[in-house]
Amino acid sequence: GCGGQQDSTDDAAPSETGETRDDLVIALATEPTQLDPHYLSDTNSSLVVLNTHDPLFRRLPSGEIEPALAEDYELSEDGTSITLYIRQGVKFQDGTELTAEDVAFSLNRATATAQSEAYTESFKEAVVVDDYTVRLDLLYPDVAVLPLLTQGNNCIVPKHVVEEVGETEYAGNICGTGPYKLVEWQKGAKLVLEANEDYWQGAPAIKRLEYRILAETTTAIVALETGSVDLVMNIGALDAQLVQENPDLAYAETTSTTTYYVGFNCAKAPLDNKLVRKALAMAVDKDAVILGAVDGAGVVAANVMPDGTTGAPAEADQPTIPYDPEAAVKLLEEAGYGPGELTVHLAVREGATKKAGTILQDQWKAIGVNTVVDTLERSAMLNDMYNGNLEAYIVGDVALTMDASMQTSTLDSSTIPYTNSTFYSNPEYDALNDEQAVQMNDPERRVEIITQMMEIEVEDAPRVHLYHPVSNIAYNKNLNVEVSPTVEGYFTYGMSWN
Amino acid sequence: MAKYVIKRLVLLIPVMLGVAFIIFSIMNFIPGDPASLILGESAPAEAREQLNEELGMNDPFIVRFADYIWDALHGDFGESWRTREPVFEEIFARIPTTIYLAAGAMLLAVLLGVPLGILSAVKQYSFLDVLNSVVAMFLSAIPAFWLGLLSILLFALKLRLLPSDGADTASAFILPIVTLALPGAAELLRLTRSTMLEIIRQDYIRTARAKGASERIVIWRHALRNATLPIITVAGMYFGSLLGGSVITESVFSMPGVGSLTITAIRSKDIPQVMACVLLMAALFCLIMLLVDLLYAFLDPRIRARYTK
Amino acid sequence: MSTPLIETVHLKKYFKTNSGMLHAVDDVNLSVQAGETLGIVGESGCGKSTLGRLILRLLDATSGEVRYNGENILTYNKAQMRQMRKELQIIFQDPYSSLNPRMTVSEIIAEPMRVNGMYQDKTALQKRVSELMDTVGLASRLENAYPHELDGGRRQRIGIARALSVNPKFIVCDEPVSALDVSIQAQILNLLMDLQEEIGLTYLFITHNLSVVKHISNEIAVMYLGQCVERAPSKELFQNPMHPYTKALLAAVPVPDLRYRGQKREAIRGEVTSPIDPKPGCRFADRCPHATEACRSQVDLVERTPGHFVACTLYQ
Amino acid sequence: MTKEKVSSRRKKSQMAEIWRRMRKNTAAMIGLAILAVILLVAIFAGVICDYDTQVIAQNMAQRLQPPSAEHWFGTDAYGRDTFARVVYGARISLAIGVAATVGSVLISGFLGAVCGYYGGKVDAVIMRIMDMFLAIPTELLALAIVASLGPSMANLLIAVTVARIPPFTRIVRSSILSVIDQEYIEAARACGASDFIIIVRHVLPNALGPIIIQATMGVGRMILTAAGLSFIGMGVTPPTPEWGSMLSEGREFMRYSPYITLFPGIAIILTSLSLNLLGDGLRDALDPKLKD
Amino acid sequence: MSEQLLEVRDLRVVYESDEETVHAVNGISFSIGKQETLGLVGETGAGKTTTALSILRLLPDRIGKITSGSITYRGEDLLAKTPAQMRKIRGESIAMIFQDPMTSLNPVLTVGDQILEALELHNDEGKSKEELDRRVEEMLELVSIPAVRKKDYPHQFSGGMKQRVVIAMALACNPGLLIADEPTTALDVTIQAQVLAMIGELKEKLETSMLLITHDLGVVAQTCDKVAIMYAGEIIEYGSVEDIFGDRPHHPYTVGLFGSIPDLTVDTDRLKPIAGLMPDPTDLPEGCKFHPRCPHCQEQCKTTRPPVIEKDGHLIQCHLFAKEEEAGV
Ligand SMILES: Nc1ncnc2c1ncn2[C@@H]1O[C@H](COP(=O)(O)OP(=O)(O)OP(=O)(O)O)[C@@H](O)[C@H]1O
Ligand SMILES: Nc1ncnc2c1ncn2[C@@H]1O[C@H](COP(=O)(O)OP(=O)(O)OP(=O)(O)O)[C@@H](O)[C@H]1O
Ligand SMILES: [Mg+2]
Ligand SMILES: [Mg+2]
Repeated sequence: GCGGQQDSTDDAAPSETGETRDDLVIALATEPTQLDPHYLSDTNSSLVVLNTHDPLFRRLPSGEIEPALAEDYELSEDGTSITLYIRQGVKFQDGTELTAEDVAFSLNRATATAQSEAYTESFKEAVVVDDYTVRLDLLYPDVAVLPLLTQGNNCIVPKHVVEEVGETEYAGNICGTGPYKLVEWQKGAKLVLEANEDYWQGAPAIKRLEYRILAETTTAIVALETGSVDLVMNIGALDAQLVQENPDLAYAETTSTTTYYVGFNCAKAPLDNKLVRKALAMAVDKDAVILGAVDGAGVVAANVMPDGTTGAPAEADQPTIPYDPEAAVKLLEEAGYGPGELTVHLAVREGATKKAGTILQDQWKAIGVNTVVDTLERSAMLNDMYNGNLEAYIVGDVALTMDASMQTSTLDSSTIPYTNSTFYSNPEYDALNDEQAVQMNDPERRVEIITQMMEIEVEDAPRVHLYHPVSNIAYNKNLNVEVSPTVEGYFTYGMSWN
Repeated sequence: MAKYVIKRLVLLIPVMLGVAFIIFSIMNFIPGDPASLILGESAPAEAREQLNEELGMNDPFIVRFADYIWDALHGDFGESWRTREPVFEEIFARIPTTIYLAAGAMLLAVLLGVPLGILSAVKQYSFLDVLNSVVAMFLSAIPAFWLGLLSILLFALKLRLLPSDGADTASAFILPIVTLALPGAAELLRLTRSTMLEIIRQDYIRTARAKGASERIVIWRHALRNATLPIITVAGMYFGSLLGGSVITESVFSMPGVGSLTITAIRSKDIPQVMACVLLMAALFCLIMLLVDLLYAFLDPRIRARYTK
Repeated sequence: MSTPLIETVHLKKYFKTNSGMLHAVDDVNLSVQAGETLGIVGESGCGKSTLGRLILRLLDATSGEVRYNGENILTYNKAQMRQMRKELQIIFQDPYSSLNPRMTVSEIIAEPMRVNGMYQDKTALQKRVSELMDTVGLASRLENAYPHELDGGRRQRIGIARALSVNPKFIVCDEPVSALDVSIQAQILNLLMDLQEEIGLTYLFITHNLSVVKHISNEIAVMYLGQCVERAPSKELFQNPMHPYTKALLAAVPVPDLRYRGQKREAIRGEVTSPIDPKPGCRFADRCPHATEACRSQVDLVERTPGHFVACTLYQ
Repeated sequence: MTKEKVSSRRKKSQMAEIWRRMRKNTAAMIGLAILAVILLVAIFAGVICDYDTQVIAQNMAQRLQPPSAEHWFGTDAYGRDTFARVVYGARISLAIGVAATVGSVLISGFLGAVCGYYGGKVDAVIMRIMDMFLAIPTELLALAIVASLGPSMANLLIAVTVARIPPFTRIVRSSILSVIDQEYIEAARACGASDFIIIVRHVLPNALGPIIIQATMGVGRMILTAAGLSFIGMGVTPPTPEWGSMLSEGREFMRYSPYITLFPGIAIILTSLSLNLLGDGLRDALDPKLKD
Repeated sequence: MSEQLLEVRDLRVVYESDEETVHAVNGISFSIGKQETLGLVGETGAGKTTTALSILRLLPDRIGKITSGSITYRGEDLLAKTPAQMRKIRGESIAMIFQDPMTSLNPVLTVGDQILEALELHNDEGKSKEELDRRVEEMLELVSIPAVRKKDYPHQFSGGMKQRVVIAMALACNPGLLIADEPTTALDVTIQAQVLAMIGELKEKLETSMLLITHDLGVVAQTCDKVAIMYAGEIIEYGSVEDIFGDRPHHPYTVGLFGSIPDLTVDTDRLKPIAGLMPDPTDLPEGCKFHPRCPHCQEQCKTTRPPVIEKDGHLIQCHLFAKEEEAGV
């Protein structure tokens, strides 16, 4: 029964008797869709999957990558294959042992699945070398292969179970090597996980883990305050302030790897005009945007590459478009637009991007540009974005792999329209992009090339980078937990009660 | 009577087909291909194409609709595109919550609205009547989420009397049920009041008084039975609409109901899920209305006579 | 005899109901000479109003003919019928529900003329309305009044003025005085009779009040459950009623005269039989004290004495 | 023939009569007074405050201020003056409420009239279609419409209008049915009036009572529906000040700056309340049975 | 005259609304003896129903008010009774049959239950359920309705049967006084005859007094012992049936009333209706209320209320006879 446990969570602090708690309730704003690793397509599902399954490598909250199911690896000379040495003695939750078969099967299954395509684009095939060795062949040298292997979509599943229950049924019969097993999923309400006592790193400290779905932020914070929830992720700045004032609660934050930017459709009038784009970019006061969109909980972004991205210069050194509304007016004049003559449609979605849009509307008004802010549903937004129907849009880009390649490809003309929805096409940029991708052995040269690409971007202004929001957590002060910029960082195995 | 029920049930078929058609076409008007929604922004083009093809999105609209209906007639309502689970699995998981909420809210609304409405009618123009009416209008004008959030802040946070969320304990249902019930109670109060006012002017009420019946007998035995008809219609409609899910309340109180599922499904263009949700709700709604009609017959012999003929 | 102004031939109207065919009017043959009044009497629900509506084509007949000056108007198309509407008018039973509550008195009276485009000139129309109000005895100051402000007697006069406005030849009076008080009833009856004298109107006068019908009609038809069971000149019918139903009807009328006090009157026993899918034969048989087996088969209306028709086995 | 002699009847037009009875109803008069103030505010919004400098102009330094002499109702998350926005919002919200009500009343008036007057197959078909729409939850229908047509004031209007048509049609139809049984309809037919004239001149004016009441109450309900749609992100486009969207914009600040939601909330309640009071009063004034 | 069962003295009733005051009953007096039937006759709106409702104190709340007068039943003042005492009297001592049988029965209760209710409400002897049930059947059979039909609902009955159920209900407790308010106006002549015959029989059997309200003089002639003719809230003529229907001098209104009825036995070309219409009850004329319509109207009639002239128990309220009297004396 969960009823009894419900009661025990009513106290925020450890019970008076001094016994430490061994259960944990984490609030999630949206419900995971399904828990088959290779079919993951949303963050919260990944969050849960990374606690029930193990990837080959784990990314720590600090951003470092440490070995998980792979004890070690070896990259081939030409960079087109990576040999993975699998940890021995690891058991799936059904008691069978993990073998190279399972790893190869999982990687190949991910490669074959549309949902995981983004994380397996460079994978060709995984081949079993021996019982505990797998070789992953790549289609081309990919600097980001290790970060990719930390992702939920590349977690390892037991081959025999998938084959037994059938491809599509695994979601309902998950059986990973992870520290937790799913015991109950009340759709729309909560997921309850139980400690895997046989976990290869040892039994976790938290024995019962509950993810509770709390869509409304206010409700989640109230739940935290009343002690029915122990950890809430990504709360608003005002709520953060409230939490910090509460002696029973703790708060931590870090900059996230997400970048919010305005994308201009470079193939559609009037934003096919470089001058107009630049003018709009120069009129943006990013600090005001941060204040309005996330109540100040964000860091000004120079580009889509936050600090820590491999292959990119430190963010402070990245070239950026200056805030200069007067110059912007001049540019507009140059482009032939007097005050009030230009109208731009800006597509946003409900939430932070809509707020940012509302502020941009005001800022662009200051340089004589009228803005129509269209709030679209996700489906409509994506559709119009890919079809090139939008003029400008605000989106958030997650630096999944924290590697520059993935980020630079968003302006490469070969990825139009899906990855590159700005329809920006510049052969010079494309050439540089190809060049940086193969600089595996010369990181300095790579940084140089990428800086060059950033300069081109500043010149052509296909997008205006706004900010990296803060990634934060609010939690019961007796909980040991570290804030992480990525979902992979919230590995509950590392959490415990004081 | 049985014949009537069967006839009504048979009539359900064209109505459900109509509902299916309306929703299917609206869902197809909504821009966006399901593949991008399922796969996420970063999925490559080929994957999208392939998935769209798999889902049959490249077929003409009519073909897809016909396929859907054909499968549905065979009991196959498909799998959710989002979760890849049979659509009814998730719906059935959420239905108990929705039913508790709807039944609780309707019960509370009736228990509050009807007696107060009667009191108002009996004491027309009294202070109590005016107070009732003003409070009722006030309640029916308060936006639902405002009421919800305020009650959470007051009862869950300030007073710590009730939980703010969850559908595990009975106490967790109190706030959402009250939030849902108040506007309904207000509407029922006003309806009961005006119906009762009309009925107590009828000749047969005077007949009862002339027999020497006390006010209590006049109101409860003679007037109320006759006033029940419009009241149960409205209560039935209200219950029906509650069964359809109350997106706002569900979201504010984090109640896993059918309403929020439907909204999520619409947002992610999860056509099979949306279809199943709406069809189920529509069917429930129609069944409730049938029940209301049968209740009519039970309460009013004139209507009973019409059915039994 | 000359061609009657109005004649019904085997006129039938059946209504479809949940429980079967309701024979509201079942094979009725009547005729009215120009300038005369035919009274129709019968119990409530025996089909009097339905008959009136059939003649005006306010309802579509199931079968049979309605002849106006010898022509079957049931075959007329819409345009022809619109012309006919000016000739045939109706005064309704209920002066409360037959006047549009949102129109003023003059608007109501002018409506038929407006609809038929009889006057292009506004002042001429207004003048005609005033004339009509004068004719029926409505003060001209009431022209802007609304019906709800008036009492039943005045309302009924409005109805009469409306019917007269298009100069009809024939008027169906569907219980025009039933809802009114005796003194007002007398006023209206006098008015109708005066008008008949002045402009030679022809009436079909429907009522269940026997004293009234006797007073106003030249000839009376007695209806029972959709059928005409007896027809005779007014005086003849009262002096020499033949059909048992007619007799019962006449006997039931309470007379304001002490001489009849204490007299045991023979009331009809039993309830009215259902008009839905009636059995063949005399429909009064179930309540008739003289019923025999012969009554169970078709009984026709036959002329017993000149001008006096009756449908009863006692007289066959 | 007896001529009229009595002359005690006062002559009154129907409107004057209704107004006279309304005036006696204190509640209705309070409602009317509140509504009048709201209407005046809506009409003179441009005089009370300037759109460009007060309603939409942002001032991040002044965000989330409590009410003060300078900002009577405080400021919102963009530092805009809430008072100015509530005042201008009256225009938008009332426009939505009124336009949607008028739209749905016109359409369902037509459908209901056709159904009620002709009956039979037409009636059956239209009413079954209405039943279908009735069986689809309002919010979903509106959401689906806004999602498919895109968000804009016009589409929001379409959504709330469409959602209201089925129940409205029912009401119109039933009030028409109660009228067409009346003998004056038959009288109109007897004098040769066409169906069109009968519907327009005789049926509709008499069926108007319940429709008027539904309409007055409808306005408030439409504003609430629009507010509900704002909650699920289907509101008007920024920076338009509409009460419902102000309310939902402010909901995450409810604990920190309750004024953002308080004032538009009160505005919605007052509007709805005043229309309800007025509608109730109108119903009583129109109902001859309630003459005592 | 025998001991009076009901005595009404100088009763005045008004209906007051915010807008106007209707003077419905303006100082009427009459009495009903044991087993007597009093006919109350008058045009629509004369105040007949109002008088009846006043006796049972069932005037509409707030609006209807008895402003003066007394109503004595078996020597007790009804106007001084508490509501609870009044409820005991209603149904048990004084019962009423309302104008419209179609709407007087509760559509959702069986007729048996509705009759039973009247019995239960006044079940002072504590009779058992079975006894009461038997009484219900008895009552139904008394009005010629098979007892098995007690489980039926009003809509399953015809108008005449419904009226009979109402009568059964009213008579169930053997009331001393039965008030029948136009019991047959809504019915057909044939049914009307049945119902009237039945009321007469039952009255005999149960020894009940009756106040019969109607505007049908025919009905009065056949059933009443005494007659009161009302006009605009006043009784303008009062006497035995013989007085009213006999060849005596009458109030001009009574004369007009008789003249308005087409006579089945005599042929007339024209009826002689009373000219004009009922006065507006919110604005009654000065003096004699009938003067604007009276063919014998004199100056005096327009200003002073006529005195009541009595002649062997036959009362007439008219200046015409006042003068005669003076002249005679
Ligand atoms: N539209 C209709 N549909 C079904 N039945 C009808 C309809 N109109 C009339 N009837 C039925 O037809 C029969 C005759 O009705 P009609 O109104 O002609 O009677 P009536 O003699 O005028 O009665 P009354 O004296 O009460 O006016 C009745 O049984 C009535 O119920
Ligand atoms: N509830 C009321 N409010 C105001 N006036 C009323 C009310 N009831 C009756 N009246 C008025 O009081 C007067 C007497 O009415 P009452 O019903 O007693 O007349 P009546 O003689 O019974 O008439 P009828 O023959 O139509 O039944 C009428 O003018 C009537 O309009
Ligand atoms: Mg009729
Ligand atoms: Mg009366």
